[in-house]
Amino acid sequence: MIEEQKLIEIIPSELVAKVRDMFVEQYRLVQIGCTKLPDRIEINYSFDKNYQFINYRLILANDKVEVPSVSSVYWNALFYENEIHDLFGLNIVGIVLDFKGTFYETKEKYAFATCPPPIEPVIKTTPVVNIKEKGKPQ
Amino acid sequence: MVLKSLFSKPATYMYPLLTREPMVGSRGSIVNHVDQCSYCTLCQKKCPTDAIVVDREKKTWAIDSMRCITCNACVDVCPKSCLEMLTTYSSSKTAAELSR
Amino acid sequence: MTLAFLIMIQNLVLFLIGFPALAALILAGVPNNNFRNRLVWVFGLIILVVSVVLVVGFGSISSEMLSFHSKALEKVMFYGEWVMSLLILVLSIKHKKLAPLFLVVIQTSLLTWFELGYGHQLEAANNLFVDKLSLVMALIIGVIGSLICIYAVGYMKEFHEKQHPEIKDRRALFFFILFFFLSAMFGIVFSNNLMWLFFFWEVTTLSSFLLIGYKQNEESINNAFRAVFMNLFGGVFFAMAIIYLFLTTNTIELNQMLGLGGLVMLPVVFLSIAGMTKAAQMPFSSWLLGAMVAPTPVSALLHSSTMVKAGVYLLIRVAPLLGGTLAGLLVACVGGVTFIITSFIAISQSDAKKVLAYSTIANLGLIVMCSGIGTPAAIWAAILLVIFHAIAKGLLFLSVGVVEHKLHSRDIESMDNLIIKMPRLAWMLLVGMAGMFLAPFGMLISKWAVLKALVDANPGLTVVLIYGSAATLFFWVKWMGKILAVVQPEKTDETGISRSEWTALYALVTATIAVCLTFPLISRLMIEPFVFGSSTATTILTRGNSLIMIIMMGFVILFRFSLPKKDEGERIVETYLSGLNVDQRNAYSAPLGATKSFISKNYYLSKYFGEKNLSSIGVATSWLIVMLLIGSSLPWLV
Amino acid sequence: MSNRTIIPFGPQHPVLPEPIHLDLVMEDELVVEAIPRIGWVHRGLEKLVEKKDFLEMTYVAERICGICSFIHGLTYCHGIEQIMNIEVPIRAHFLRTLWSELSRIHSHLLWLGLVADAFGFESLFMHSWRIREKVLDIIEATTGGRVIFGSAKVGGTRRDIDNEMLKRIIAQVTEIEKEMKEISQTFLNDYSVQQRLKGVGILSKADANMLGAVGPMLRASGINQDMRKLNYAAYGHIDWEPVMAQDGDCFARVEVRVGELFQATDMIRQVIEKMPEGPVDVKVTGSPNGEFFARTEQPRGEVIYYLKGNGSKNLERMRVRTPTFANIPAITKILPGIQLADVPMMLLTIDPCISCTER
Amino acid sequence: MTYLAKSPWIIHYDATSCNGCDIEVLACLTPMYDVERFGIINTGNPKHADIFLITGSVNEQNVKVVENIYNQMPNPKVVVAIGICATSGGIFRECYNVLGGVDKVIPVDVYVPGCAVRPEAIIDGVVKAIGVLEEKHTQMKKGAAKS
Amino acid sequence: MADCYVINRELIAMVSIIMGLLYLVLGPLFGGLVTGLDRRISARMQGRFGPPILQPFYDVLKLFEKEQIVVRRSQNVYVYFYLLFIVFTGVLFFMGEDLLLVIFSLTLAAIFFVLAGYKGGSPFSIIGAERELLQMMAYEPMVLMMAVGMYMATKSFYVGDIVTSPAMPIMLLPGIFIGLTYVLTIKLRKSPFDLSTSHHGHQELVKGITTEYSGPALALIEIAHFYEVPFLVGFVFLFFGSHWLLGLLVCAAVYFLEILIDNTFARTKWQFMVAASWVVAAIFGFGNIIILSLLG
Repeated sequence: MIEEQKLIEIIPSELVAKVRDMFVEQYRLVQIGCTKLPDRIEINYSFDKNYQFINYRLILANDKVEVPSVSSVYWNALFYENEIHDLFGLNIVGIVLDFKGTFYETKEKYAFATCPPPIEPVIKTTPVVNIKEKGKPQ
Repeated sequence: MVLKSLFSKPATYMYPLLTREPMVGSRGSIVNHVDQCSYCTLCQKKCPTDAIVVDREKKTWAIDSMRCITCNACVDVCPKSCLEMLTTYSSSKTAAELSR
Repeated sequence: MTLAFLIMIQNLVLFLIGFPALAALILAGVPNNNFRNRLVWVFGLIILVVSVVLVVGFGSISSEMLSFHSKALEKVMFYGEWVMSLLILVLSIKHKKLAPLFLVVIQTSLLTWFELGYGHQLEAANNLFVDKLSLVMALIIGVIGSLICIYAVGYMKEFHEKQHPEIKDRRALFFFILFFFLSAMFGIVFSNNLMWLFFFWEVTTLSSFLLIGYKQNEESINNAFRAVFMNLFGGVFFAMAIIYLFLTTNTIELNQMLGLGGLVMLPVVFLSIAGMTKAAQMPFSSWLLGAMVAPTPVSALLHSSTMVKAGVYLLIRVAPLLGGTLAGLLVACVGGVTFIITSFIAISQSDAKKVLAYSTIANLGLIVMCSGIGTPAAIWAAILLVIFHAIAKGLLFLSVGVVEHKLHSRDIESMDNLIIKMPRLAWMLLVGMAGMFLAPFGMLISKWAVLKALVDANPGLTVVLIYGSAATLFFWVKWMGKILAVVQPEKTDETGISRSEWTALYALVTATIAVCLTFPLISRLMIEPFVFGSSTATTILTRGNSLIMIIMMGFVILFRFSLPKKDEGERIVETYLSGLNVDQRNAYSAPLGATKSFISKNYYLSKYFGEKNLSSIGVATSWLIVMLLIGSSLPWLV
Repeated sequence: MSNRTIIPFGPQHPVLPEPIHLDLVMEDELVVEAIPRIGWVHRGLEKLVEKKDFLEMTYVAERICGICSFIHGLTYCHGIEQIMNIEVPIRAHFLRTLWSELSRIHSHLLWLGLVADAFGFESLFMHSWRIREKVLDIIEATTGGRVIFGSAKVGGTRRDIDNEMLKRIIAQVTEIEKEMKEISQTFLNDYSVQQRLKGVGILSKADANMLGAVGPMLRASGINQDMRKLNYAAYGHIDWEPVMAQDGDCFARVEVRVGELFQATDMIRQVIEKMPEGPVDVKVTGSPNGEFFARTEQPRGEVIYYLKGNGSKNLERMRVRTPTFANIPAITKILPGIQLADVPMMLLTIDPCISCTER
Repeated sequence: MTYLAKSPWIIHYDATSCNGCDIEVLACLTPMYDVERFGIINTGNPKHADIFLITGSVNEQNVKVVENIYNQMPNPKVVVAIGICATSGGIFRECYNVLGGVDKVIPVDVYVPGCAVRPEAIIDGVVKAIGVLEEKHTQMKKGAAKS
Repeated sequence: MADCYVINRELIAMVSIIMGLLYLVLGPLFGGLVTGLDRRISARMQGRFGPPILQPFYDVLKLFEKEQIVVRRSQNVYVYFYLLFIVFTGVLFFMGEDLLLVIFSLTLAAIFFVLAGYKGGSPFSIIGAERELLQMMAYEPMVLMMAVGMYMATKSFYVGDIVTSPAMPIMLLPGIFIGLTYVLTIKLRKSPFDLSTSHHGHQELVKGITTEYSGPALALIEIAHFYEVPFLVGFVFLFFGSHWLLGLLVCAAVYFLEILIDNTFARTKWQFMVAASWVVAAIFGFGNIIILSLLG
């Protein structure tokens, strides 16, 4: 029952060509998603055609690497790319409509640029209790 | 359809003149039957919104109704089964009532 | 009527015709701008006073024939016509315009043949006459005309010195033509001899031609030739009318022709066509739009308040003969088509002068329609329209002229915030617009009268008025709204408007309101006796209704003074902008991190009321009607 | 001189239940340009994986959106189950399908109401929502919540439905179906409704595919794609075919959703008839290690969860791409050229769920 | 008793909420609950509204919007925080982009808990809000009388 | 005979003044009640219970209790004059004055309302104002045709004469009656033609023209709407001349029809509205006039 999911790793220089091939083959761009890992950054370009799921994984060594935009091929990619720029602080060049960091006006810039901290129990803050409902509700 | 509605009884349930019997299993608010409670703090740990404060020493258990998202996590986890999900929802408060 | 009385009238009439011409010659001879300007003030005021004196002093007369004769004057006219034709001929050749050339040749040869062949028999018993309609027209020409001349002093100074330094300063010529034109206008309304009338008619054509081309750039020259072509077209019909009239009935007098009744249908139809060209009715309307390239006083004086009124004046004159005939119905149809089509087109225009021009054509159409109907009630309505329209439209043109100089644009869309930028001018524009269509003001009273006249005479034609008025409402109100809407704070700056301009504007504002308040009086003293032959209270607007209108007028005037001047305890908040306001009142935070101001433009609905489609429909329809009109008169030829 | 009006449309605007902004550039009322702006609902909840363990994240997933709450939870659980190779009891699969379809009905009725409101048909809005309340009653009776179900769980479901209740549901669904027929008549046959919907906002088949549209938006443009065909939950056990329309205009999108209402009632009947007995959950031990793109069909279309774990309690990455996010490019492309009056309706025909979109 | 109590008009804004509470607010207007019985109208325009129903945990971008709407409402006005997110930030309290609770931005008069809030609870909340509204009206009148 | 005539005239004058005064007092009460009934019936049609019948009055009274906020200080003056002219129109109508005058006065009032929209200066109120103008453009022809038709049927433009005429104008003016009922939907701001400002909140223009008006000013707008109802219904009544019982019945029926239409149609776009009302006016209104003029 588990669907088959193809995963292909690629490097930045082949990205646009690969994506263009998918476009020519009339694949639908399902999503572009980014993952920050301690040692690298992955960007997933997912495509679908007749329930065939193909994922290209672009691997970046760090967030300084320039990523070419695929929005000139898939117009809708611009939304994903702007999002990635705003959350991960990646340098994506050539987005057809570049929001220049105003896609999400977050309190914290590039919130996802930091990698998850080493696993440890989450310290919970002490809640401020306004109403004390002891036992039963009033 | 419109005319039919005009001449038939409206679908309105006349709350607050009438109150509907809450559905069985409806998630309304959490109550702790404190007498059975062992103050194990498991519910405090499991609460995703930190709404529950348990003090082992002082033997107090409190829930902030303005934080509880009625997810039922505490009820599920309670080893003593003293937590109960009531079907009645917790009431709203004015700012004055809250600060009191 | 005593003889002395008659002589006095005759002298005043001759003064009004002669004095402006004399003034024109003097002005042309003064090289100094300042001195000339002062003279314009003086001459303008003289004309104004004399015309008022004539009307106030002799308003009680019903109709007087003036058997003024002057061989010398007739010679002047004969040669004058030749000179004018020659001038047009030369200019046409110079600018390689074949069509006007062709027409001027036809017209001149026709007339020369006629005058040379029958010249000795062309004796009119009464060359001039005065009646209530002439007096009303004279008052319009005298008051509005002189005010516009005074306005032109300040306007043309600004025009040449600040706005258009590239255009050659030919103000001496400008004022010469302007005053000469006034002379001709007086001539038109007082002439009984059709030859004289025709001469003055041609003078106005020439004046208009020269003034449209005043800027002497390609556009204005082209438009000038288009105007002269169409007016000459009318002129040819005018000439044919006179010739036919003389050949068949041996008369060249207006009053005699009118007395002949239905026997002279062909000249009446031809005169109507001439009137329609001058009044820029639909197949011939394009020249008036082109005329808007001229400086604003020209647009105001020639192309809205007076010269085009000469066209409808002629139609009103022949209206009793048109009434109830097929030809009359067709004339009414031309007016109707013009009214409705141009009202629609005005919706799609954002150039203020073009809107005014279209509205002018539309209202002239309404007058033409009334003349075509020709019942007393309709004629009454037509004269009311002439009066109210002349004043309000003059005011509007003059205000727009000043606004254009201050804003460097006459696009309606650039008039945002005008109410705080130039409050006095904005109020003048508002009064003018209200005067054009709003309830207690003049034009609405007239339209009301038109509607009532139509219902009785020909209910079918009401449909034109009804739909056209709806469109009228739309384009005026949206313009009013534009002026009133305040989207951002701005400074008031109303400096740099000359005294002459303010004088004319204030006078016209006063006049607009005054005629509305006194119209029952005007109607009873001047129009009803002319139309109905006696001063009986009309059934159209009863006294009660007039009273109500005046009450409404009071409310509206009250409005101007009820605007709060100081804080009355309201809290001022920002405009609702979907919660996106940033600090200034009209700014919001837009996508891409920008801060933008919202922009509100009016609707133009150009897809539906576009100029191109509608005017071609209008021109085609009206050509068809004009053809039918000519055809309908042909049986008389046989 | 151009007569272009520029107005800010949203975020606070009565026709928009949720904050989204469109910078509309118009000539008269014709939209010539529309630039979207979002970000008012961005909370950054994907980042919560660092603070909450993978089981707690179910609560977060369910609260990504209050309308498709259950399917969010389901998709999340589905993804985790795939990574951890958990065999979910078959009854749980059937229950998940049942709740999915109930939430589809409630969502579509809600949407039909809103779109009716957007084209100014207030009574239709009222009637749609009146019927929706009956669906909510079923949902509340079975899950304890009206909109946040809270019944998804890694390894199964948190609640079971007893068979007597299931029978009652069938009866209730039949009744609801009857009432839905009435309103769907109005949606599909009323002259004034058709006038507003037909030919407005046409999205061609090619555009729909290349702009990455999903769900009813895609199906209304004549592309047969429905993630339920991936046979997650119990969709492999029942007979159904995706609802399609060809025209790609607003009317087609209404048609598809109305069709799906009846498809859903049909599915509910099948599910209840075929519902096997057995437990509804399994115990989950260990932590997820691996990655998976979980795809399911929400009322609004395909949702995709990318989950990546490294063997600890907390996931390394959770990424949610919701159907509305995928549909925004399409709507941006078709907005220019329509009338201002159609803007709210157009926006609604993608059934926007901004809180999903921005997470 | 003032007429404010008989015709409280509401405006609703979704400030970073999950939709759950929003649709329940809308549901209040629909046949089942029909708050128009109490004269309540959802105006959607701050300038007409008396009661501001606000849902969601309020993110950075929303601060200005919420303030704008609040400022554009005529006095007396009441703010009702609907749902746990609006009262305390709820499950999203720890997210990097939310402020957690409406009272961080504008003064809240009534807190209505629930996730999602039940329509009955919203009606209760609005009834409470009407009480506050009348109180504020008397204060406003006093203030006006003084000055 | 002459005496009798004089008395008659005095009587008529007195009656008309009394009618005018009655309208001043009862007009808004009637309008408010009708609006309240309207809201209740609409709610029932939507399967809801609905607000109390007196709700419109509560709303207005509440608005007077609110603070006055404005964008521009001068904006409320337009509302005052809108109300003033609406009342003026109504008084003219009930005093039996000239129907055309009534229509012109109504137009003037409506224009003040439109200008109020422009003066509000927010994008939504300005678009609302433009749409209101489109609405006026749509209904104006038909309303004028009604006056023309009335004149052709009763030989008088005076409301007073029309309601006392023994003839039933509707016998001669069935087309105009249909047309008027059609445009009444626009004038009463009912769906499908509630383009410029809707009674219901959920519209793309927020609240259209009234977006920037609040508190007491909004209350005045509401009162003006109340004042509008009696004479709009009165237009319908005119078709029955002196047959007042039948007239009242038909008025009620027409108003009910309007509510029904309100609840069974989607809001149209302005293109359709203008085109449809012009075509209806041309076919039913103008057609009727032409037929009458051919017959007469």
